[in-house]
Amino acid sequence: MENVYLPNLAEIVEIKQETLDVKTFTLKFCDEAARQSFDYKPGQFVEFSVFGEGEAPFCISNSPTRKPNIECSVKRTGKVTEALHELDIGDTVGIRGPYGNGFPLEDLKNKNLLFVAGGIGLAPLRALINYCLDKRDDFKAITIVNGARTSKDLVYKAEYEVWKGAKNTQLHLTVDCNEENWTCMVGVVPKILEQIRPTCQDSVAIVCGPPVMIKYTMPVLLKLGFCEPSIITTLEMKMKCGLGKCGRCNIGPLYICKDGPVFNYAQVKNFIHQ
Amino acid sequence: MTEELRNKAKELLKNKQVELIIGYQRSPDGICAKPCFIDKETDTDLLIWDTYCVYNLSNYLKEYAGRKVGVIAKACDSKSIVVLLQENQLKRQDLFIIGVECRGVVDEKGAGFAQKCKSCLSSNIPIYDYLIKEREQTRKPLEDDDEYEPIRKIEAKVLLERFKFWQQEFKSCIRCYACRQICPLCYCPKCVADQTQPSWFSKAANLTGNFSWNVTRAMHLAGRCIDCGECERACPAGIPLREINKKIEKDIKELFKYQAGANQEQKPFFACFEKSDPEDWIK
Amino acid sequence: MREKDSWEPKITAFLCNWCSYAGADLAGQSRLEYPPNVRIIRVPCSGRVNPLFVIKSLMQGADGVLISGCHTGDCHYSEGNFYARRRFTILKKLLEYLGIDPRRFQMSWVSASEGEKWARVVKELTEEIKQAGPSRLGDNDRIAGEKK
Amino acid sequence: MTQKIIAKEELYKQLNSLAKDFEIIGPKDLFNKGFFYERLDSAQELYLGEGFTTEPVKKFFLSPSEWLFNCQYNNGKNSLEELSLPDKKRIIIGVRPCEARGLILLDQVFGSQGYKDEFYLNNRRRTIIIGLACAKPDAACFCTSLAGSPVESRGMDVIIFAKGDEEFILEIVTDKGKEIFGALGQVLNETEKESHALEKEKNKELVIPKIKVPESLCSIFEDAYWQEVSRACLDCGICTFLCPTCHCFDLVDEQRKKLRCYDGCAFADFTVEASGVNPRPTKKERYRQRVFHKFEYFKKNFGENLCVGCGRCIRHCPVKIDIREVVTNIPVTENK
Repeated sequence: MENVYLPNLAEIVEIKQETLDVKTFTLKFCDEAARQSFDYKPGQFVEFSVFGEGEAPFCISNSPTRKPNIECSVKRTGKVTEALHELDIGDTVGIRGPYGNGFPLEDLKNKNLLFVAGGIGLAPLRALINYCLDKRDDFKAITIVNGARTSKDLVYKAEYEVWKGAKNTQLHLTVDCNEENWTCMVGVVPKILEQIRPTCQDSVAIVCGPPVMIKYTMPVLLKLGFCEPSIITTLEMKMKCGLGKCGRCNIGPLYICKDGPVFNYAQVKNFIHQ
Repeated sequence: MTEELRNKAKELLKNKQVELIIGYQRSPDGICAKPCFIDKETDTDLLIWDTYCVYNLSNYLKEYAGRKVGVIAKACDSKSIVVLLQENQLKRQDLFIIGVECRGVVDEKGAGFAQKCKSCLSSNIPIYDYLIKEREQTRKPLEDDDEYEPIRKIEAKVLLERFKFWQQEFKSCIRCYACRQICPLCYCPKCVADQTQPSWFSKAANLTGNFSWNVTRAMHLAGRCIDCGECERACPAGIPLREINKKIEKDIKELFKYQAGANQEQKPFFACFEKSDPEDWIK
Repeated sequence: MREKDSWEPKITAFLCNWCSYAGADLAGQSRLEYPPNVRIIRVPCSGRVNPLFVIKSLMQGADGVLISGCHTGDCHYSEGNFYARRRFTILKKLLEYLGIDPRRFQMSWVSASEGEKWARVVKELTEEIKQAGPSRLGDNDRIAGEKK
Repeated sequence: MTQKIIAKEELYKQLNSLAKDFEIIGPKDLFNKGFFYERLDSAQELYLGEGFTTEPVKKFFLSPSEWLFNCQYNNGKNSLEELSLPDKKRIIIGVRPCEARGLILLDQVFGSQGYKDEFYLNNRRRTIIIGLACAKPDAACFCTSLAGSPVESRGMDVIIFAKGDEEFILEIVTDKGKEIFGALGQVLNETEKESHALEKEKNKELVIPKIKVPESLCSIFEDAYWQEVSRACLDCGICTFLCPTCHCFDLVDEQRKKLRCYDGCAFADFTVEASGVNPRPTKKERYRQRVFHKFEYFKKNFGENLCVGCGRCIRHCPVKIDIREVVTNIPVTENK
């Protein structure tokens, strides 16, 4: 009986404490067949089920080029994430997916890429960044702007050096307000974008972060000359089934979990009229 | 009475005493009434008053907290306003209560007067700012049913029979929560039924989930429910919810001499106690 | 279903920390024998027990629930047990009305020095629940999985 | 479409004989509670009169609450255990034409575009549907305004028409129906055929309220109309749970068992996110979502309105909100 809601069992092989309330879990599928057949694009998500607690959607934050394990970064906010943070190495969880449409890789080929991330928003972008670094020649210049409330909220600190060292790649870190022994930039992400003024010629912006950051980043990007279809973002909504059936993430005729979560700004704009 | 009601509403809106009046208007099918919200003077002639005005409009007051609102209230509706005031959910000065003397309302499901009206002891209104009297002094048409008669019938059953009776009733509960949404005294921002940390009982519409929901709902209304009968009227599965509420009401009246919605100053039932409360069942 | 004779009832007990829990402690210290069917949950006061605890225990398979607190008058928080008494009198009568065997939900006052009374209460309670039989309401698969 | 006359006794006898290997389900009159579909021990308990059941037949296909799988946890290891699907064959009799059309819409939701919901489809495969044409539509019915009719047999295996109190006219629609009812009753002669066809036409006119569903609602998405219309709404689940086409559900994990149960966009916290943000915070957005999903969004995905005009949400709404009123009074704004 093909039960679409039956998850694959996966074992937690590594847990990295990124910040006070964010952990990155590395998962290995228990059975061999699932490990091979699980193929995904950066930007897709999985339904994570902690048995006895519930299920929640998390984006896969490592690049598909670095298979077979998958990594998910989880911020402690609700019932499932609370229980997830209690688990430790060796525990098994349920993984269902991959769901969602993922980033449009063809449109990004040989373009300049501007990654704009806020707080935990770096998780889906990290999958795309590492994917682009592994296939570096398909893309032109890469600029990464990663902001957080405080330096303690910055995730994936270990990777910053690698990103800085990569070919033709710039990394701009920023925190909302100044702290002692903080060397990089200070200020909210939209302000930083106005300072570094990335070129909009032949380039695509990928924005991911809390709604308030997206709201204030969009006009700045438009002012910098980015056209609407070339601004890509991921939408956040409550999701339960991940298959476009349970009705929660329904906006207009689209279901964010099935037709999204990645949309370009032109699509998002006409959501408001539906 | 309808004329008097409309004039009063017009007057209130004209001199800005209230921003909005919650009342009844004819529903499109031409017979039943339905709730309406009047904020313009010209619409006041939509207002009606007759035996089809069964809704307890005080349920909507919680959505307009902090704004000056006029509400039309029968005797049972105004008792629920008393309980809401007693629990500091509403500010008396924000409310303009138009009391309407009622001779019993019709529950459109069955013919004839609603069950609650048959045993309604008095139609005088405990709290109002303006009273619309019943012009024709018709005799109170309501036979004085013994209000606890259906409860005594169930209490007389043997334990196993009662269990089967209620399991049969709760089996058809579809957990639509209409009983909670229509009750003026159910105003929790996040109901225990919706909480997930911990989840108190199963969300499934099976026997254990339905049993827990109905017991919890009744317990949370203990000493508060004023028997406006809306929960039973709204329930699509036809579960006799009033027979649960009134069982608790009967126990409270007999054992503790406490009457819900009697006056605004008394403490809520579970928030006070008497040293002489009965404890014979406690070992 | 479990057969009757070898079946051991599962009873949840909410004990108030200052009196009944100490009483149960005393019963243990003085090596009093009483059936092990009671799972004790310590609460600051009998007034802390929420009717939802009782309903959730009964629904998840407990065959009986006991709430035990200080005698009225010597509650550490001075009025906790008064509220509890009023609250659970109503709950008990409601559960009985809805068809739950009254023996399944009981309350007792056990003070810190009444170790012996605690043992007696638990013995009587276990005996009564054995007569009442396994709970029909619990979340055993027969009811939970039943198709409507 | 062979048409036959069959006596009521004969029909009941046939149903009782089938009760050995079929589960018989049909509407039953629960005295002051209304009519409900129940599992019947004998056909005599059946109620085949004019009254409409409160709950639609949907509850036998998309179950109000069902377990999807179990998870066993022993010595530190989780293991998943699938539950076997019920395979007992069933006959559901007394299904109204609007409910049968509701099932056709749900078939598209649960069995098309690459999504196969085995729980729903298994229920569909193991069930034979015997429809009952509506002799007396009531004031809430408006199926004719949504390409439906009180006498059509789409989505049914057999349809029966009440003829007086003691007889039914039976039309076999599919070969599944032929299997069980093929041998019964006498074929209609010519005159009876005409009178039956005439009767059918007459019944179609009985559905009085005609509403016009606007082509597109997008232009009035931001209109204050929705605030006005949804003021009396209580956010309860009656209209969504009793609707034969509403299919939103909730997935919950309870004691390591995955439960699927009904859910509705009317509930306040249907779309509340973990951060507490709610994209549909007030009744206005939620009620507008219900109307738009039925008459706009579903049409864009599946080409048909997600409403069959059965009138249940009108009959059972505790505050008398009438979706026909809402849809017909939509302000048509040309400029937007």
